[in-house]
Amino acid sequence: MNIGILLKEGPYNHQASDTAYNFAEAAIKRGHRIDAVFLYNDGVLNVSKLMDPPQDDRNISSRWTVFSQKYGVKIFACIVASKRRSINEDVLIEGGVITGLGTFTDIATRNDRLVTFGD
Amino acid sequence: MNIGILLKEGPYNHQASDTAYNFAEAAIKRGHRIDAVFLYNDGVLNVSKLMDPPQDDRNISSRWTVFSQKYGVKIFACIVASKRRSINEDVLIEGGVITGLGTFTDIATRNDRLVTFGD
Amino acid sequence: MLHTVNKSPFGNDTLETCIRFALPGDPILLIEDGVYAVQGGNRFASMIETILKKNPVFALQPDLSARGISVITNGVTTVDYEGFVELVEQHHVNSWL
Amino acid sequence: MLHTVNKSPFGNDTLETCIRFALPGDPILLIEDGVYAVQGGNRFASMIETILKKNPVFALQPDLSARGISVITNGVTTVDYEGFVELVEQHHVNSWL
Amino acid sequence: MDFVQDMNIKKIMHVLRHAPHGTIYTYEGLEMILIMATYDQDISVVFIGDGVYALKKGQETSGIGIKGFARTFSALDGYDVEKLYVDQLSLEERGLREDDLVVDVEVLSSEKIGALMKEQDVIIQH
Amino acid sequence: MDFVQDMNIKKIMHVLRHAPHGTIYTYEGLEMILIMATYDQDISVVFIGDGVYALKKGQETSGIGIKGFARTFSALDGYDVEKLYVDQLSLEERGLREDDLVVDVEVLSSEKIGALMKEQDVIIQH
Repeated sequence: MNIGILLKEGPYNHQASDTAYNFAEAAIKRGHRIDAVFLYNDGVLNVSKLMDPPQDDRNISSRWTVFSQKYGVKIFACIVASKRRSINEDVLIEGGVITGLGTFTDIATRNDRLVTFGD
Repeated sequence: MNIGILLKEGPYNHQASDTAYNFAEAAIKRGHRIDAVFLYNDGVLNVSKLMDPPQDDRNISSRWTVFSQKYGVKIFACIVASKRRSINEDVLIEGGVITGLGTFTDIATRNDRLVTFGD
Repeated sequence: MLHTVNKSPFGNDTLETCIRFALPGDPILLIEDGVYAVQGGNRFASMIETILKKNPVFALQPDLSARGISVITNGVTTVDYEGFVELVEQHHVNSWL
Repeated sequence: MLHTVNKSPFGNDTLETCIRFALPGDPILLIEDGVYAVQGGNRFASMIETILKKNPVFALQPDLSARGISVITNGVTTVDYEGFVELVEQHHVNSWL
Repeated sequence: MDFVQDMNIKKIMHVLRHAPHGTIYTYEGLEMILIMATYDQDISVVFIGDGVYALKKGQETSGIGIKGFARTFSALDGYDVEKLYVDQLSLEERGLREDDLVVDVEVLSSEKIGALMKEQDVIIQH
Repeated sequence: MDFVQDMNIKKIMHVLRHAPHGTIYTYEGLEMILIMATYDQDISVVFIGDGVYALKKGQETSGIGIKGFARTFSALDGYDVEKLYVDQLSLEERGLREDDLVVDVEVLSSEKIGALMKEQDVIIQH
């Protein structure tokens, strides 16, 4: 099955990013294809490479990069939401793509499922 | 009267930053001194100079810079909260200072009032 | 002590919680989405009337205007940001988030 | 249709709202702070029992464990992330935020 | 992988449940709806809970320094987004009538809205 | 302006009202309390609403990939933060007893907590 993910909150402040990640890993383990992760609202904050949490904690943006490389999944961030929230190409992680809502429309329509995580 | 402000949410996603700003302007107009604005939780996202909202909208981080310069008020961001959320010296606005929670303890204790804005 | 509440009372119990801890006479200031509590004619009108017996209730006019609320529950006082500052001059602040 | 709810029922009406729109037979999956709704012995036990008459209720085990909830309301099924995925295989998803 | 061609027409429902201004969810939800509307999808928009307040007439936001957007809902019609549904109970609890809203909507019971949800390919809650 | 010297001893109350893990507020609240405790202030911590869940025994967070912190509340004692108050109604509504909590607390009525709030110089809600 092809599954798209919509993530609407930033890292650390809400659990949404962690749940999305754990769900995506489990879906892939069950043989599904995660087609794309799309970030909206504060969700775009997930793809900043400047993230530098305490060493004993998870690094959420690095984790998305590894996820992206391991499974060939792009992490898309809405461009308008990104510009509001100080995310641009200079701070973008590997695997991150800043794009328009047309991309999201395509993700929402071509997948068998869309699962949303947020606050 | 000396008034400290604690701001706990990021720009745009919540009204907290706008209310804090409007309150601070009004307090100064009434002859009070805003001693400091301290940013915690997602509040640290207020001081990124990469912010680039649509032209017909307010630019929240530029507004804090102008506020800081006009009234000689520093906008302090908690360093641990900042590192989690990809805020560092490279992206910091003028008037912004990344600092520890000791600074906040001092702000909270030396002021006549502490007013908190958040979600 | 001044209590501020910034959440809509629909779907969130912040105002109720605040009221449970506020002492008689403490002013309650509704800001941001909190101002929906004093929209005249909605489900919370009678709750506000009960609160008013013990506590003065204020609502931030710029937030009311932004939300198109022109009729408010009787007995509630509207203030602008300057009035918010005046309340802060008179009281320590407990911001219920 | 699978409905997910991620808010604690204390202080937030997302679960109640979800239930109002869910059709009979639709599974409800509680995740994140939403799992507090099925903590055995709390104020929501009877509400969950009522929901169970119309809708199967699931709760995400990793979220229950993270919150130290070992006793859950009778009739609720626990699932891990794999079980979450299975539910998504069977249903379109309506994520109540 | 081409992101624009090959798009199927799907039934997509947007659910707006947040009051305007206090948070950005309803505003950015509206931005998403306006873009999606240009892609010929079968879009409906449902207002539930405090989401109905987004449609309240007379919003004047200059005092809080935030751009108002209530009028933008009127633009949806021009994008062929005509299925605007309002939850009846949510409207009643807030003491509002259809007259109080900036656009024409269809007021529906929760049962009817629940049945519409069941028909959707995709539901996006904002 | 010196930020460390000249600090007065003030009565500062931290109010924790959020469940753990779903949001970071209680965790970052605890981080703030631990730092403040090193500055010889008169600190109290009050658990209200879902905040009491932060004290629940038996939290095992490895399955969600987030660091647990319930045990850190026990460290407060070592920093001379001994005034931990729990709202009685919040505890009861959740079917919890003092036994279920990771640290010793004083369970108080809302009236008592309200009276304590009135005495504070500063209240920080997390």
